[in-house]
This record gives sequence, structure tokens and C-alpha cells, in this order.
Amino acid sequence: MEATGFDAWVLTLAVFLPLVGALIMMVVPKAYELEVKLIGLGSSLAALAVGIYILFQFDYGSSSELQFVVDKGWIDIINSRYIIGLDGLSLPLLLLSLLVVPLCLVYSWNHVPSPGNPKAFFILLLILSTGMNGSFISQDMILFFVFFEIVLLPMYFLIGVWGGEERRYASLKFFLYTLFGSALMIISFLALFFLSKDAAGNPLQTFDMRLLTDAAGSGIVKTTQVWIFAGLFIGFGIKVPMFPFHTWLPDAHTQAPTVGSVILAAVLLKLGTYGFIRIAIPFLPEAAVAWAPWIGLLAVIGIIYGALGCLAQKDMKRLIAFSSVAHMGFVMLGIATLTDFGLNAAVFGMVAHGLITGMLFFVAGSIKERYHTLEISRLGGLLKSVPRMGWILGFATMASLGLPGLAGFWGEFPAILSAYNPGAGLSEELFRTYMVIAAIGTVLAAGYLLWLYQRTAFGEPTEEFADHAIPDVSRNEWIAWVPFLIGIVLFGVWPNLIFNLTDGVVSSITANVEAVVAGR
Amino acid sequence: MWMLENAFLIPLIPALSFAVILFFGKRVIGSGRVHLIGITAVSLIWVLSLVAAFQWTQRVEHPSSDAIAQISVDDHGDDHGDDHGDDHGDDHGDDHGDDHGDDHGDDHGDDHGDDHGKAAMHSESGHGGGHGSALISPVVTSYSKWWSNGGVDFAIGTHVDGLTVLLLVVVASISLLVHIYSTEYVKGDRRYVHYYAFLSLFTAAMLFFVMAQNIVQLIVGWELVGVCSFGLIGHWWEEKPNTDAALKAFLTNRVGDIGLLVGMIVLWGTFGTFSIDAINTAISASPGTQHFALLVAACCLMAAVASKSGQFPLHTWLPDAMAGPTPVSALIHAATMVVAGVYMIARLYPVFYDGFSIGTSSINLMAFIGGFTALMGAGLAFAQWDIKKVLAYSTVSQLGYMVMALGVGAWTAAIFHLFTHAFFKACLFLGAGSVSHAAHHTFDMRKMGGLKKFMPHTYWTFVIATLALSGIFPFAGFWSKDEILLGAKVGQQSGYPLMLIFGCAVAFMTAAYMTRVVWYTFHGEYRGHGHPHESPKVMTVPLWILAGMALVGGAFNLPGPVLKPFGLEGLAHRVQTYAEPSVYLSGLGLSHPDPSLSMALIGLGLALSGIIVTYLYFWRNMGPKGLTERNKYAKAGYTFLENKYYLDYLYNDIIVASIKKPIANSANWFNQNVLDKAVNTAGESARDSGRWIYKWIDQGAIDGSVNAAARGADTSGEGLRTIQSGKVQNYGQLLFGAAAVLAIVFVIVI
Amino acid sequence: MLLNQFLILGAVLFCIGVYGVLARKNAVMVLMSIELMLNAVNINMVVFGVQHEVVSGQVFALFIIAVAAAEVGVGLAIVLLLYRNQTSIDVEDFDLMKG
Amino acid sequence: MVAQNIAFGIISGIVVLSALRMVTTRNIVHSALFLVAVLAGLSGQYVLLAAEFVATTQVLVYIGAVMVLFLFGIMLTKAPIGKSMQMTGTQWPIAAGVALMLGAVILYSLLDQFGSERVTEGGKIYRTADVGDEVFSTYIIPFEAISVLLLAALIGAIVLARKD
Repeated sequence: MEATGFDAWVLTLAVFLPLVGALIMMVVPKAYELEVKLIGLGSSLAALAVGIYILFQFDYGSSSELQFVVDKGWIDIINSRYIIGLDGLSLPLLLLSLLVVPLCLVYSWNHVPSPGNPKAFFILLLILSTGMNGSFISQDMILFFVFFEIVLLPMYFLIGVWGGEERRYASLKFFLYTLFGSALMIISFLALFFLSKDAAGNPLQTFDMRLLTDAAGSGIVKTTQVWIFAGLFIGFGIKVPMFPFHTWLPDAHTQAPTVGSVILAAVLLKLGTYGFIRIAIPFLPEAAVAWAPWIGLLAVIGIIYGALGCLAQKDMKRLIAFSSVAHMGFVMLGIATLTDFGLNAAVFGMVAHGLITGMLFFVAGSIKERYHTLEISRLGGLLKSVPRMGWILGFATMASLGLPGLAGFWGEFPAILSAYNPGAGLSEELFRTYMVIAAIGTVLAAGYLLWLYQRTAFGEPTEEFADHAIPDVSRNEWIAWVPFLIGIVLFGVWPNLIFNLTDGVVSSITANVEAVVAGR
Repeated sequence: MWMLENAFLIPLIPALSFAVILFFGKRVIGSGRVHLIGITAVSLIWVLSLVAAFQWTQRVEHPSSDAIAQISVDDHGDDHGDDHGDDHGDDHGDDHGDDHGDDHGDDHGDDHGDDHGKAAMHSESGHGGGHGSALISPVVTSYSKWWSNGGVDFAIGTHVDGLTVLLLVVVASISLLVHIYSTEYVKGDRRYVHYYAFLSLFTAAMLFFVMAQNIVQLIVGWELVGVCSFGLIGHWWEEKPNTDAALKAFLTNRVGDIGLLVGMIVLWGTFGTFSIDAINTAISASPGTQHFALLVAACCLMAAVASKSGQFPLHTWLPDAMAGPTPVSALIHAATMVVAGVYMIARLYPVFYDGFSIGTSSINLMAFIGGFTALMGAGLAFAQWDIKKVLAYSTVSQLGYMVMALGVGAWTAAIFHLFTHAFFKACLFLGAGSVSHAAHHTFDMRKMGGLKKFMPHTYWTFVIATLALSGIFPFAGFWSKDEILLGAKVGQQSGYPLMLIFGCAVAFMTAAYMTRVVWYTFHGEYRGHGHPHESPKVMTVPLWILAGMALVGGAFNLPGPVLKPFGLEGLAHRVQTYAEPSVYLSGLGLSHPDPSLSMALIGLGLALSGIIVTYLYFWRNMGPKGLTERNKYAKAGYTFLENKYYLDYLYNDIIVASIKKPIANSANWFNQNVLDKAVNTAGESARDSGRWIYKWIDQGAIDGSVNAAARGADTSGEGLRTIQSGKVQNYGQLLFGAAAVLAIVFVIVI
Repeated sequence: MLLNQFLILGAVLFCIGVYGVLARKNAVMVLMSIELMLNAVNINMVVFGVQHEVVSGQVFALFIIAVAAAEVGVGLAIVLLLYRNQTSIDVEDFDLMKG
Repeated sequence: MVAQNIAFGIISGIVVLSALRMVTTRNIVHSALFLVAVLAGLSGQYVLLAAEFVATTQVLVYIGAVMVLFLFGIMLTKAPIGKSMQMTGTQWPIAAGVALMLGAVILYSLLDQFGSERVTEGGKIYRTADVGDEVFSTYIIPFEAISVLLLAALIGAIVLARKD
């Protein structure tokens, strides 16, 4: 099963190339600004090239198997190993992450926000990239945890140094909140390490995700499982963010620099949902069934609540941030159904939300750069003053509210559909109620997004900006945005691109869950 | 039958046209010439849809080929699954085309051979009766896997039957005329390119919707036409009312979409398939077995219909939608998009028939909503001064008529009315646009008047369409409206008396308010300023074409007795013969009422009296003397013959005023203050509750608790601060003391 | 010889050293008390080495002595510096870290 | 063995008493001298345990070098030589309490754990040569590290104590 030759190296390359780039950049003096930037972009593009190689080399026939597996000793004393591998679930997310970083670098090429210092900015983005890529391919819980935490630090600095007015507060909140979740998460990991038993009843004492998936929580009594799941739930739920744990998100998004918001929305939030699908549910299926109604409840509360929150916002970026809460609610609803249909929808929703909300944040950032404000009441007439950007905003808005033919719809609709027939052991009546509530959420989504669009793009420009000549979309912005736009259309027209990949993995997960539920 | 199996080409052409106009319109083609692309594309699909319609009639006429065709179609579907399951990308359009051509060259030939051999026999035995023929004409479906997820396959493909080709012809024809008309109407507009791009996109979406193979495609098409409607209502987005209207339209539709999503999901959950054909077949094969699920689904879908087709209580967006350019109103908000709801009912008719027990009841939700909407819309049309709003309420009313017809089981009548209504209502809207084009872009009837002599073409086409709408013999509306009334009277197992009353009242009112429009717009003195002029030919020719259809459209479904004197009985009930999906409906036991002369006369009488009453009323205003004379003739048999003012009083203060003032106004008030207010209040309260939750729960409770935790840490830090003496030895004491205490604890515990 | 007699001796000396560190005012005397504590540990090292018949105990005792010497050197230098700057070596006078 | 026990008892008594005086005397020089006594006593204990090289090193390093260093320190800081009331801080009761508590718990644990266990007798006796072998084979890296540490401490002390 282990990969050999060059294939054994590709994943490692994809993860660590940006880090190597960052290290090289560190030794190049600051004065060589262009060279520094080129090195950064080059290393992230190299990683993307490796990603594209993976895309071609990937065996789509067995997308449910881990591929490019590497299994080497790492920290022997706690039996943690350097295990990496890629399957259909990881692939789209890894590629998304690989794609977003170079685009962000291009976007901020000449627009590193105040206080400048592109070298440090680029280095942090590259370190962030390593953390994100690593999280999606780790097959060892400690390795996963390390990458998961690596992500935090650059983000903290990105928000704390290059952020808006309230950056200190926001960055600290983000950091502490996530760290709190991580603490509970690592406790759960340890509990899994100590308590898991294999089929014969011998303690596993391993962090290897493959073995833990096979064990599926055997040997752990249900009450304990539920508690362990609670730790994972809070850890991942904060990252998602789920309803009561979401308050860090609007602050972080509002204060973060544009690319920070983009990466946060496009990739970081997915770590949470990915964790649910990759770790929480397969490791503890019984607890997952016990928790699913509550996850579903919080998900639909999140959908409605996020939408209502959006309606109350005066700041465009904050509104988009709240819409993330609502959209991730759909993703979580899909996960909560514990059906392969719902999980597929969730993965699709993750990718779609990454592209669409990332796009919205890009546009919001560019508006902020031009108008120096994101207050909705002060904007207006974007279609008139910056027509192309107005159109792109409209396109992203439509995609975000779930217009069929664009990516957002295929995240929402199947998630709602999946709630009609929830997985084994879940109450149909309850989930059908959730389904109706989620459907109502789509109306509210249309409401706040169109309201936003009407106030910002339609009409005449407000008086204070009426006389300003405001530049339309620049070349760098086009380069950064076009892949997003293409992705939104492509996945909208041909959703099978993702469903095909993830189907195998999630059906084995749900088959596991069903087997466990049926067996006990 | 090539066209029927490759019907996917039809929506593909305008979609390509959309892409070309959008991406190359401004730079490569030039703003002034983009309409050429649009018109070319739509002409092409118009031809193709006529071909499709012709081939469909061939198919119905020669049903012997059905078995063969059915098999080949099945093969076809499989082929597609195999060939294209994996590598469908952008190029799947091309692949389709090639494959179809190759696969079906042979079948095609065979079919024809058989067809011709048996043609004569079938035409006699099949349609002699004129109605109630039990022709089984299976639909032509071809599809391939779009995507699959968790073992559920989603297909994309086409579902072509009589209903589809009927809508194809309607959409393509009106779209073509509107494209042509618009070249003049929106000439020089700032967003000419976008206008044509959206028209193309709308056409593509509507056609995609019409020939959806499965309910997911229905949803997709439904949403896409909605967004085109949004874009076109908000075409002049500089003014806030326009964007408000666009938002209102989209959001109201979204409310209905909840029902659409849930209803479709219930259908999927019940039958385990998305295919329309499979769902309909399953219900008609064993009616009544899934009654409860179908009731739920039907109620949910009814909400969607109410939003899209402007039914009570979600109709309020439709009049506001008139903020868009007038050709758009004609195309989208009168002739095509708003009938999507009606079309969906017709498409999934077994669901509604079974769900609402149409066959056995004598009143049901759908019929009531339709009837009530028809009545209410007609009443509201009296109170409007904006010509387009009158027409909008008229559309609401007529859509209600169609829904009511479907609700009483008169499937064919509803679709026939859809067909005729599309033409004369488009004609009316384009006529209104022509008037406004002439009279300084106003739609206010108080600033018109006397335009008859300035713009005769517009006047005559408008009058023809008005007569058609009013249901005057022999115009198209007469035939279709008559069938609806007949359907309501006869019903299925029992009649629908309330619906009949509603229908009759609406027939009267429709004629009355349309006469009022004609009066205010074209007669009397010109009350505006400037010099009105007739519109150019590029606008009047489409008007005349539509007027022509309004004149002869009724011929497509004439009842048998009418044709008997001419020996053309074989041509009776063409719409019923070709369009009705008897393959589904026969299983439900749907019956057709016998044509009734008395019913036709009643309907005609009501319409005529509506016209006459209104005519008299306005004539009195022109000159009391004339009215008196006329009254003497008209009311000769009445006991109050001498009292001329009594009639005046009756018409003016009781009938007209009661309709005009209290009823219409109260309906209007209800509309504006209750329904609209409810929508607005719902929106506002959602926003307010959003604000409240944000302020108190989000920022207060949840975020507050986080901050409170931080504050708690802060205060406890203040308290602990005293310990921080800064002296090493104090720290040392604490360190060793704590170590000792911990050690003691360990000693005790372990 | 009981094992405990050495261990208890070490413990007693350690506690006396702790007292010295915590109670004495003069920084030099604090340092001396630390030396006392280190020596108390050394006894344990050596006695356990004997007990388990390994040489590591002695080796580590030697290492501790070496480290202690280094510590005293640096510690006294710091005290000297403090004295030079503050003209006092009373540890109670130094509370720059007061919160 | 009796002799050894007697020797242990005597030396222990001296050591403990000296230590107590060391932390209580008000004269700083006396304190230093009591420390010498403690260190010397411990050296004797090492001899009893047959750890000759440690005992020697104890005398050489501590009594020879460290104590001289301390005395220099006392002189250079101009500590009041002779009786001084302020040698013990005001918080000495707390310190005493902590020390007693610590002592109590350690004593309890020791008695509880080792009870009447005896020191291994007749085991292998490690001579200086054995210690040297061990240091320069198994512990060569720590040894080198210690030497670097000492060097660093030396340099550090000079840098810190320089006048300029």
C-alpha cells in the first residue's frame, strides 16, 4: 500500500515546499523585495504544481483508499508516526488549500496592508500553507494536531499585525478560542489513544488514524465515547464554527487583512468540518449517532441565526462573516444526517463555501481598499462606479445564495435533501423538521445577500464618493479571482467532479457507522 | 423523431447566445448589434421547436412506432450513461450531438416506414370522437448521468411530450417577437448588451425548465428563470423602486421555493426517484396508495406555484415587477415565466390530482386558491391607473383561472388557456409598451386618451387582444375560457359550483376592466403633452402577429360540434389530443366534459354584458343625453324604464362604485396593508429580531459570557496581584509551600 | 546501616536549606543555603548509587558539585553587580517585579 | 557496622547542628564557617559510603574553592561583619512553617517507603578509577557539557563582575 519512488515524496513536497520557501525568504535580506516575493510565489506555485501532479496521478478508481501513503517513525516513545496519505476526501480540500495560497500572494503582491513588510507577510502565509496542507493529509492524530496548531500562529500574527482597528482584541480572541478547543481536542485524542482496543480486545495505544477508523470505538463504553466525542465536538465545532461557538468568527474576519479573511473562510473553517468527517465520526460512530440530533439542532439554529445576524449588520465584511455561520450550518446539517449523501453534500458545501465566501471576501477587501470603508450605508452604486467589480460581487452573491448552476446550490440542496432520510438510528421526524427549517434558511440567505447587493451595488454612488474616480478590477485581482470564478461555475455545472471523489470515502464511513449501530 | 430526442439542443442555443453576448457583446460584436445574435439564436430555436412540435404530432398520429421508439429511447439512455458517465465536462453538448446522430439514423428510418403504413387507420380510429380518446403517447425521454452521490443518481436530460412542445412553441414564439420588438423599444439603452444577454439566458433557462427530465432539473430551471426575472426587473437599477421590486420578486419567489424544495424532496422520498416520468407513472399505476405523502407534497408545491405564478397570497410581487422594461413584462411576467407554476402543476399533475383528490372532491385547495386569485385580481384591476398594473392584475387573475382549471380537473382547458393567454397577454403588454413609447414613457392612463387616431395599429391590435381576453366569440380567449367554465361546472365525479360562480364573475369583470383600459387609453381627448406618434414597424409587426394569434388561437382546440358543419371533426381538440399526457392521466380516470352550447352562451353573455356595462358607464360621461337614449333602448324591458337616473344610480353608485370603491379598494387595501404589510412586516421583524438577537444574545449573552470570562480572569488577577510582592522569597515560600501541599495530597491520595 | 538514616539526613539538611533560602535577608546567605540544599541532594545520589551498586550515583554527585560551583560563581557575580548598583544585597529590597 | 553507625551518628549530629546554626546565626562570617563544617561533615559521610572520590572532590571544590568564593563575596559586598539584627527577614515564621511542612511530608514518605531497608553491604566498591572510566565513557557528553558550562559560567561571572 505504501507509495514508492517519487510518489512517496509528493505529499511531503506539497506540504513542506512552502515552508522551504519561507525559510529561504528568511535569509534573503529585506532590501531584495521583489526577489523575496518571487521566492514566496515560486514555492507556493511549486506546491500547487505538485498538487496538479497528484491530481493526475491519483487513482480515481479507488478513491476510497489512501494513496501516496508514507509511514515512517517519528516520535517512537509515544508511538506517534509520520503517516501521511491522501484519499478522495482529502484531495479536494488539499487542492483548494494549495490553490488559495498562491492566489492570495498574487492578490497582495503590491497591496500588503499597513504596516507593510511584505517579506514577513509572505512568510507567514507560506507557513500557514504548510499547516493547512499538512492537516488535510495527516493520518496520525499527533501529526494532525501539530499541523492544526501550526495554522494558528501565522493567523494570529496576520490578524494581530496587519488587521484593522480592533486587531489585538480579535486576534487574541481567535487564538484563545481555538486554543481552548484544541486543548479539549488533544484530551480526546489521548483518551482515544489509551482506551481504544482492537477487535481482539487488546489495547491499541496508537495515534494511527487508519487503525482507529478500523477499531471504530470498540472497547470504549458508550458513555465514555460520548464524552470523548464532546471534546472533539467542541474542538472542531469552534473551528467550524458552530452556533454557540461562533463569536470569534465575525471579529476575526472583520479585523483580518483581506487575504487572511479569504484563507480563514476558504480553508481554515474546513479544518473543523474535515475533522468531524475524518476523525470524530469514524472513530466514535456510536457517540456520533448519539450526538447527531444535537449537531443537527445546532446546525439549523446556526442557519437561521446566522441569517438573522446578517440582517442586522452594518458592515459588509461582518455580514459575510455571519453568512459563513449560516453556510457552515448547512454543512453541519449534512454531516449530522450521518448518511453518505449528507456527508458528500457537506464536503461539497465545504469546497463551495470556500470558493464563494473567499471570493466575497476578496471583493470586500478590494472595496475596502478603494473606499476605505465597508459600511453598507456609505457604499452604493458599485455597478456604476466599478462595474466589473459590481458584476463579480453580484455573481458571488448569487452563488452564495444557492443559485442552481453555481457551486453553492450543490452544497445546500443535497444537504437539505439528505435530512429527509437521516442515517440509521436517527429520528426521521426530527430531521425532517430540520429540513424545513433549513429550507427557510435559504430564503433568509437570499434576503440578506440581495439586501447587501441592493445597498452596495445598485443605485447611484453615495455623495461622498460620487466625484472620485475609482479604479476597477486590477490585473492582479483578475489573476487572483478568475480561478475562483471558474471554480464556482465548474463545480456548479458539473458537481460530479467532487461527488465522485468523496463518494467512496464517505460511503465506507457511513457503512461503518451503520454496521456499528446495527451490531450493538 | 430526431428533434424530440435531441431536444437538449433547444435550450443550448440561447445559452450559447448568452455566453457570446456576455463575453463578446461589447468589444467584439459591438453594443448596437448584439440583438442580431439573440434574434438569430431565438429564430433558430423557434424553427427547431416547430420541428419538434410537428414531429410530436407525427408521433401521436402514428402510435404504432411507440414501442420501437420506446426501446430505442431506453437504449439511448443507457448508452449515455456508459459513454458519458465519467468524462462529462464542458464538451458534453457536442458529444450528445454526435452520438445522437449516429445512434438514431437507423431507428429513424424504421420508424418512418411503419408510420406511413398505418397512418390512415390511426387517424380515423384514434380521434374520431374528438375527446376522451385513450391515446397512449409515451413521452420521449433521453438523459444521462449528471452526478451521483451516495448511491443516488441525478440525471440530466430532456422529457419531451405534448405539453413540452406546446410550451416550446409558446416560449420560442413570444421570445422571438419580444427580441424583435425590443430592438426598437430599448434602443440606445445604457445596458443594451446586458438586456439581450439576460433575454437569452432567460429563454435558455425557461426552455431548460420546460423540458426538464427530472424534478431536480425543474428546481434548477425554476431558480434560473427567477434570477433572470430579478435581473430584468432591476434592469434600471439606478432607481431604488426598481431594485426594491426586483428584490421583492426574488424574495417572494424564494418563499415559495421552500415549498418547492420540500415538496420535491417529499416526492423523491416517497418514490425514490427524481424522474418526472417515473413519478407520474407510479402514481397513475396505483392511484391513492400514497395519498398522504402526495397531499403533503402537493401542499408544499402549491406554495411554490403561488409564488411563481402570482397566486393568492403571494401574488404581490407581480404588479411591482412591472418596474422592468415592458417587453420583459410581456415575455416573463405575462406569457412565460409566470406560467411556470401552472406548467409545473400540469407536468406533475398526478401528484396534485391524487394529493388534492381532485377527482372526487367538489372543492379543494388548488381550485379555491386559483378561483379566489382570479376574482381578487380582477377586482384589483379596476382600481389601477397604471396601464401595466392593470395588465399585471389581469395576469394574476388569468393565472388564477388556469390554476382553478387545473384544480377542477380541466387539464386541457388550463393548458389551452395558457396557450391562448400567452399570445393575447403578450400582445396587450407590447401594446402598452407601444403606447408608452409614443406617449413620453408614461404608463399613467390619466395622461393618455384619444390615442386611437394617433396610433391605429396599436389600437386595433390592443382591441383584438382585449376582446380575446374578455372571451368574446370567436377570439381565442372565448374557447379556452369556455372550456374552463365547463370544466368547473362538470368537474370530475361532482361539479365545482363555487368555482363556477367565481369563474363567471371573473369573466364579467375581466371584460369590464379591459374595456375601461381601452377607454382611458385610446378614446376621449389626449390628456398628456407632446405629440404622440405611431410606433415603427419593428414594433407593430410583432403586435399584429400576436393579435393574429389572439384571433385564431382558439382554433387549436375547437370542440367537435363546432366543426361538424364543416366536416372537419377530425381537427377538433387538437391541444387535447396532442398535449394531454394521457399516458399518465388515463390511469387517474380523468374525464372530459361534453361541449355545452349553453355554457358557452352564458360565458359569452357575461363577457358581453361586462363590456356593455362599462361602455355605457363611460359613454354617460361623454354625454348624458346619449346615455339616456341608449338606456331607453337597452333597458326597455325594465320596470324603471322612465327613471333614467335610476340606472345611472344603479350602474354608477351600486355596481361600478361598489366594485370600484369598497370592493376594489378594500381588496387593494387588504393587498397593500395586510398582505404586503405582512410581507414587509415579516421582513422588518426578521431584521429587527436579527438586530435584537445580535445585540442581546450574540453580543450580550454569548459574546458577553466570553468577555465575562475574560473579565473574571481580570478581577481575580487584581485580587491575586497583592500576592505579587516582587520579592523572591515570597515566591519561594509559595513555591515550596505549594509543593509541600501537593506532596501531602499525593501522599494521602496514593 | 539503614538506608533511611542517610535519606533522612539529606531531607533534614534540605529543609534547613529551604528555611535558609526563604528566611535569610542577605543574598550571600541565600546562596549558601542553596549550596546546602544541593549537598542534601548529593547525599541521596551517593547513597542510592551504593544501594543499587552502580557508579552513576557518584558520577552525578560530581556533576552536581560542578554545577554548584558554576552556580556560585555566577550567583556571586550577580550579587556583586546588585550591590554595586543598589548598594544593598538585602533581598527584601528588590521588588521590581511587584505586580 | 556498629562503628560506622556510631561515626554516622556523630557526624550527622555535627552536620545538622551546624546547618541549623548556619541558617540562624546573626554573624555572616560565622554562617560561612558553619557551612564549612556542614560540608566537611558530608565529606565524611561520603567516606562512610565508600565514595572516596566524591568525598575528595567535596573537600577540594567546596571547602577549598566555593567557600573562598563566598568569603570574597562577603567581603566585597561589605556585609556587616559581626552580629547583625537584620540577618533574618520578618517572614521567617512562614519560612519555618514551610520548611517544617516539607520536612514532615518528606520524612513521612521516606519512613513509609523505605522503612527499615538497609544499605547494600558488601557490594562492589567503586574506586576513583571506576568513576573515571565511567565519566569518560558513558558520561562523556554530559562531562563535556559540564566543562562548557563551567567555562560559560566563568566568562559570565567575569563579565558581570567587571567594574566598567
